[in-house]
Amino acid sequence: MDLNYTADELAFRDEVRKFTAANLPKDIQRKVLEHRRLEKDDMVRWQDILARKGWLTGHWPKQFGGLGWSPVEIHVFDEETAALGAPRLVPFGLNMVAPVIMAFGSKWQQDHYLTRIRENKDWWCQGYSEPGSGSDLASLKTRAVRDGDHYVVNGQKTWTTLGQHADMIFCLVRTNTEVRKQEGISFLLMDMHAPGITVRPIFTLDEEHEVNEVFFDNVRVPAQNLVGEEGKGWTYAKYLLGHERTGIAGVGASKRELATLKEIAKKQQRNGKPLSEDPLFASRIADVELELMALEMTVMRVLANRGKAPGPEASILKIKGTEIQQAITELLMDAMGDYALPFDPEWNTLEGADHAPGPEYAAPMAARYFNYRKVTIYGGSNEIQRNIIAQMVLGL
Amino acid sequence: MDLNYTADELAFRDEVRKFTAANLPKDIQRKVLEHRRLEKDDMVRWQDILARKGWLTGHWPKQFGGLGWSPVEIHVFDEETAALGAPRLVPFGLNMVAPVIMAFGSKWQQDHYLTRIRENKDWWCQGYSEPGSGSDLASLKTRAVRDGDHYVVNGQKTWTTLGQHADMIFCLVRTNTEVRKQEGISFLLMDMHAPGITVRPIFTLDEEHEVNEVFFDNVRVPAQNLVGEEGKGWTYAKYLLGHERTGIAGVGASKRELATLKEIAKKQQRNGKPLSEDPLFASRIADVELELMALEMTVMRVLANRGKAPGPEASILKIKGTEIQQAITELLMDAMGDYALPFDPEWNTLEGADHAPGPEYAAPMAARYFNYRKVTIYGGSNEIQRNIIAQMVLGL
Amino acid sequence: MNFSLTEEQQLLADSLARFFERDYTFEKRRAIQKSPEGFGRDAWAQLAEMGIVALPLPADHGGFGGGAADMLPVMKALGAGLLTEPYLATAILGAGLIARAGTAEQKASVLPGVAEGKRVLALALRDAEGAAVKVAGDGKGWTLDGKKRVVLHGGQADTLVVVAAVGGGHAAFLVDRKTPGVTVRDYRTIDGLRGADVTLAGVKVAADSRVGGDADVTKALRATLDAGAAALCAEAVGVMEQLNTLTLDYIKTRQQFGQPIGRFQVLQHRAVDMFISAEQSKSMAYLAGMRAEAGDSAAVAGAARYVAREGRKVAKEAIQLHGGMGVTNELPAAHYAKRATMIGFWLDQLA
Amino acid sequence: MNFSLTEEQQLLADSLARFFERDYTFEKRRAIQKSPEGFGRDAWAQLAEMGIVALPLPADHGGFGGGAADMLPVMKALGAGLLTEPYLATAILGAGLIARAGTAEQKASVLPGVAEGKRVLALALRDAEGAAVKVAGDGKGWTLDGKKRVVLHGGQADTLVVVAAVGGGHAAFLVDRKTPGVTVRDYRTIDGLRGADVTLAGVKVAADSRVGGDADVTKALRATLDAGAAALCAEAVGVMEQLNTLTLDYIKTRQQFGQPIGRFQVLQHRAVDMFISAEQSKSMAYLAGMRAEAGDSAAVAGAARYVAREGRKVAKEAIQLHGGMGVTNELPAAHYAKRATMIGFWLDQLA
Repeated sequence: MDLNYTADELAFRDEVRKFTAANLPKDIQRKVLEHRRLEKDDMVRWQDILARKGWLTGHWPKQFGGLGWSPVEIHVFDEETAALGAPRLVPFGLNMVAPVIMAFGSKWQQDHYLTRIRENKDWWCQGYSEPGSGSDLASLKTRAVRDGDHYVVNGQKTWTTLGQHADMIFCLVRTNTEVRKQEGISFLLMDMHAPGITVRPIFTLDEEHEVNEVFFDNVRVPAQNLVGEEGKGWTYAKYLLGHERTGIAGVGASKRELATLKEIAKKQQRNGKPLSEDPLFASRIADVELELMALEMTVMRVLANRGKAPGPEASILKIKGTEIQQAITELLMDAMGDYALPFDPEWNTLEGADHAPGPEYAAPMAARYFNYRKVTIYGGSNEIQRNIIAQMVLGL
Repeated sequence: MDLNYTADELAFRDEVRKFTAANLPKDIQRKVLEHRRLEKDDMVRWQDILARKGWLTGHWPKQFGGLGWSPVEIHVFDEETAALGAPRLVPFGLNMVAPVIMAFGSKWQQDHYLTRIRENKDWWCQGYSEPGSGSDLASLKTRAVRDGDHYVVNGQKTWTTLGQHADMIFCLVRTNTEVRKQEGISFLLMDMHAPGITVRPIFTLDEEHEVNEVFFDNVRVPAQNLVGEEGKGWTYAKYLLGHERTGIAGVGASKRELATLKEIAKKQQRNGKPLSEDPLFASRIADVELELMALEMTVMRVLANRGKAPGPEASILKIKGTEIQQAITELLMDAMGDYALPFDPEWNTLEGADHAPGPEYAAPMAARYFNYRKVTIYGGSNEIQRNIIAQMVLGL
Repeated sequence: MNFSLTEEQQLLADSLARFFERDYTFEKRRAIQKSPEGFGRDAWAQLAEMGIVALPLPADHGGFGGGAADMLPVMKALGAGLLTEPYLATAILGAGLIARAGTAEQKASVLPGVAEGKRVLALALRDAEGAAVKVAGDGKGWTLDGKKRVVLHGGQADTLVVVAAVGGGHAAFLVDRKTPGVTVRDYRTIDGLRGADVTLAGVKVAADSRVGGDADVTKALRATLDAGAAALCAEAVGVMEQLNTLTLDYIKTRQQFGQPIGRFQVLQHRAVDMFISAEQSKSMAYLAGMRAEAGDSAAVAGAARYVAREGRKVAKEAIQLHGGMGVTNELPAAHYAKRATMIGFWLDQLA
Repeated sequence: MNFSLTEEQQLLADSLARFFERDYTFEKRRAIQKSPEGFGRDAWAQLAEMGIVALPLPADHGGFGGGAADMLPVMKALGAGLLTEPYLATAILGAGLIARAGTAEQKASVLPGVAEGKRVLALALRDAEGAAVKVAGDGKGWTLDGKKRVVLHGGQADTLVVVAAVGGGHAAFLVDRKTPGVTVRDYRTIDGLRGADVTLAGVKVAADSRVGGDADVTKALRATLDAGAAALCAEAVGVMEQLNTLTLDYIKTRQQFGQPIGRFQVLQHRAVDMFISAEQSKSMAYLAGMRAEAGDSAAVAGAARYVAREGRKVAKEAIQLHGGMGVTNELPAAHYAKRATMIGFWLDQLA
């Protein structure tokens, strides 16, 4: 048992820090640190920078053009870039569809799509949830019918994050209605620019456009875009779930937000004293900080076990990570006092920020609190995560 | 809508206060206020005093020798006596079997048993739970078989509170195994001194003897002790449930304990200052106090609706009341610091108290904390109460 | 004690319920919010017509002299209807201070217009950091300088009641919003209301615009704020109850795994805790009303803290139990949730 | 980073598991607790025999020089076995301070006997209210007066290590428990251990009994307490994990309404939260071990607070999920629950 980083791991951490500090565009960094809206271009620019360095896919195996980072290196990269204010990488291509294509895709799919993802050419989104199929994903209804060397797709997906920017979507579709519901599902890669696809925005509590409904009206998808075998989509989706979880704890971003919170608490006044000196508020901060310290170590323990398949224990990372994220947004909102109230989506840019009343950091906080209600719902709600632990770990 | 007590109610409150202050024996009061063990004699003495005044059964209808107090008067009596440190009245005769006998008992049962309860002659206990039947009470197995003008009872009850002192027990027994489980249950009054009854103590976490197992080995019970009709026991038990709840919130006792807590917090030192000045501890006290203020008003609202049958909303009183009771025991324990640790059941008397280390109030606190874990379990666990609200109030 | 509504109270509650059902639908409200002024003038006229605006005002100045027991069901209804109009600002806070501390002339000149729905008030209470309002008087009038932050409905008010710390106590001034030197920075608040930062730069008002003449208004202000906090507690209860109703409807309807999700015990118990929160908050609202009238500000502050916390808790759970739908702005539930979450910040201003 | 046990660590953990299964059963433990001394001398000898007592002691004085990584699995096992013997008091606290601050002679004279299980120590740390230990020295020896409260295993120790505030720093003295003037008020603690109030009335000890001679022991004391707190965190994790195992066994077995109660989703989610508490606490115990060695007392204190809180939470839920059985003293679960609840009070003394 050795509870410290190795020298190599420490050196890698320093390299990531240095590179990020030198290459992360300041305007993007400011948007992240100040909680302003990130545009498509912001995310693409940062990912291009990483792609040129090879780090966009540092976590990919070498055979697919990655750098074959170890689990600890992946963790260090995620957390250190986040801590410095880098945007979260859009995961749908890099971390979600890519592992599935690597494991189950055809040679053509691997050559074509993995290369484009590595070079940051395609923006991917995810087509899983449907209006009637949320937690009960296997009940999905979007239908794909084989017609020669194409599938014809009809139906609707929802909660499609950043789908408005997307070039590609990976979808779970029903190819067979005669078998058990899990066995009739296939995994299809679709061009978002194909005729018959309509994207409609869903506005969230903070009046932002982050998620979408995607409608399929007789969309023709080449059969070569079927991943693996027909009817095996559910298996691939579950495989993907296991690969999705490394960064889900969001320790680096939470550390960054906690530091922001502490800074702000020093500036904000409450009863004639800095808020940071209010014992009750300080104690709320300390509680979150302790949770985060524990979670970081839990992440390391999960990573250290990564020889084995990532177990359902990883659901802890989702539950605790998102609870901490929410707790911090709540503290940030509360730190604003009544200046948490004024609201206008126009203030959510670097320019608009100047027009908001109150201190410059105040305007996004309540909106962010409401936006972050999603994190305990998406990616398998925390209730579903608890069901998973109950069944898979505790044997209940 | 009038949110204040009437003049009559205020006068009654003063009368209860005055009488209690003048007549509650000081040694008993001290035991209650200092959290020492109450002996059988303590409880009997206080109930005798109330019986002589007629107040032991003030809440009974006049036709059964009571004073026909209004719901508000009953509440005032319960809360004011508790606030002054009177022992809680042993409810099994007064508030549990009595309403059942009044509603469903024979003339003989009413004349005989109600009189004896009113005069504090019999100590009753309750025979509901069995080792295999806790939350799922209807699955009980204790068997009563008719044999001429007797029932012969075999089986076992458990968690029989203060059964070691009891003269009588009211039992749910199975008289028919052929019908739906709820329909085979009857309500039987049994003499605890009858041959074939054995009482065995169960020691609780605090090493006290408060609950018991009761074994029945061919106990012969006169058929005249069957309440109402055979097979209707479940109905009577449910009727009783509705009558059990008035005092369950325990507002008066919690107010008293909260006052004790505040006094102690002034005396205890933490980091060189009185604990009462520790902002985090003070805030924990304030939170409980607010819950209690709200609960007291909720009780009044339930009482004001008492024209109608007491609804399942009353489950709130059980849930919140017991959560508050536990929160206060926890604060009292925490206020002790490391003097919460020393433990000896011998110290749980007025004499033994002098032998305990630490401040005179310290010794019972941790034991009391553990003892009070029971309150969210007994009388229908708080989980069962939530099920009741979900089904009966929210229609889930 | 008696918690039943009187016949008058019941009639008023019923007519408010009808108002929200017929005339102040969710769509109507959204349209009002999107309008530049953010203020439904016709809805306001209707409320005045119904006597709701006049209810808490003194009987000898066009009001009905309603007390805490009268305001409770009304505020609960306004919460359940998610009213965005400046009721609290006008009828409870602004008019409340004038009624308690104003001179006979001030009451006579301001309150009847308020009661009829013709004059909207706002109480400019909290000083902006480092910009406390300074008062200078020369016998003929007063000059005000400073800045007020997050004034509830400051941008919709005809008359601002500007509070200032003066000689160890407090003074308040009636200031027409259009007075030279008054700058009102009007904005939406995230819970669907309007707030404003109000800057006063050498604002000159007449000698008789000081509320109550030279008397210290501290006590009247405290009583007004307590009444406001109690009213807001009741409003919060209306919001919570509606949120619970919507959530129950949703979980009874939404099907997953072949059954309504409300059949899952975990969601049941969480719905129960939401219900308990609302019930306990309702008790606290009663308590706040009683204690506000008895002058027990500490109890009102406690009640406010409690209701604010429970409101936020209920909002969180309502969103979570709505799943994905809970984070969209489309459902009424989302708007109730935002209101329930933020109401604590308004209560903080008062209690 | 590497969280796997070394071969030696694994062997020790296995032999401890065997010890608790064969030689230190629940019945054995209850018998020890009911004995007048409250101390299983043969169990202690076995632990010494296995090298457990010697593990944290320095290698040049009969120990194995074990660090935080070695102590973690051991303390977890002692927690899981609910050991009542004075391991923390002797091997981690008493010996720890001597090893860190003692003179060569003191180490040589005390530690080998400790390692062999022949000498039991206790650290008399906290002064009783208003009775801080006073130290007077005349060159030939020291006189101690005062009172220590709730000394862990003070009544079982052969030698008390008495801490006193001296000239802005701290001194510690080796005091034989049988020295005239030492009165030890030995008692049970509710979590199954023993504590004592120790009164020192004109207690005379030799000049060379001051730990480390005239040097200030403050830093060594802090390091010792941090190591103790980290060890106790690990012990708490062992208690919690065992409590979770027992609770899971119970809810998988206990039948109500025709099925094991563990089928009810509400109990499932609560069991999950208990599991998460234990996992997060385990992480905190690792962290506490690392940070204690790095001298970061603030982090150790934070970890201790966290583990104490989670331990109590797990204990509450374990009792509640056991229903009526949870409040009886018969089940092992009850004893684990009491230990998990109270461990925070001991941690408070250290962290």
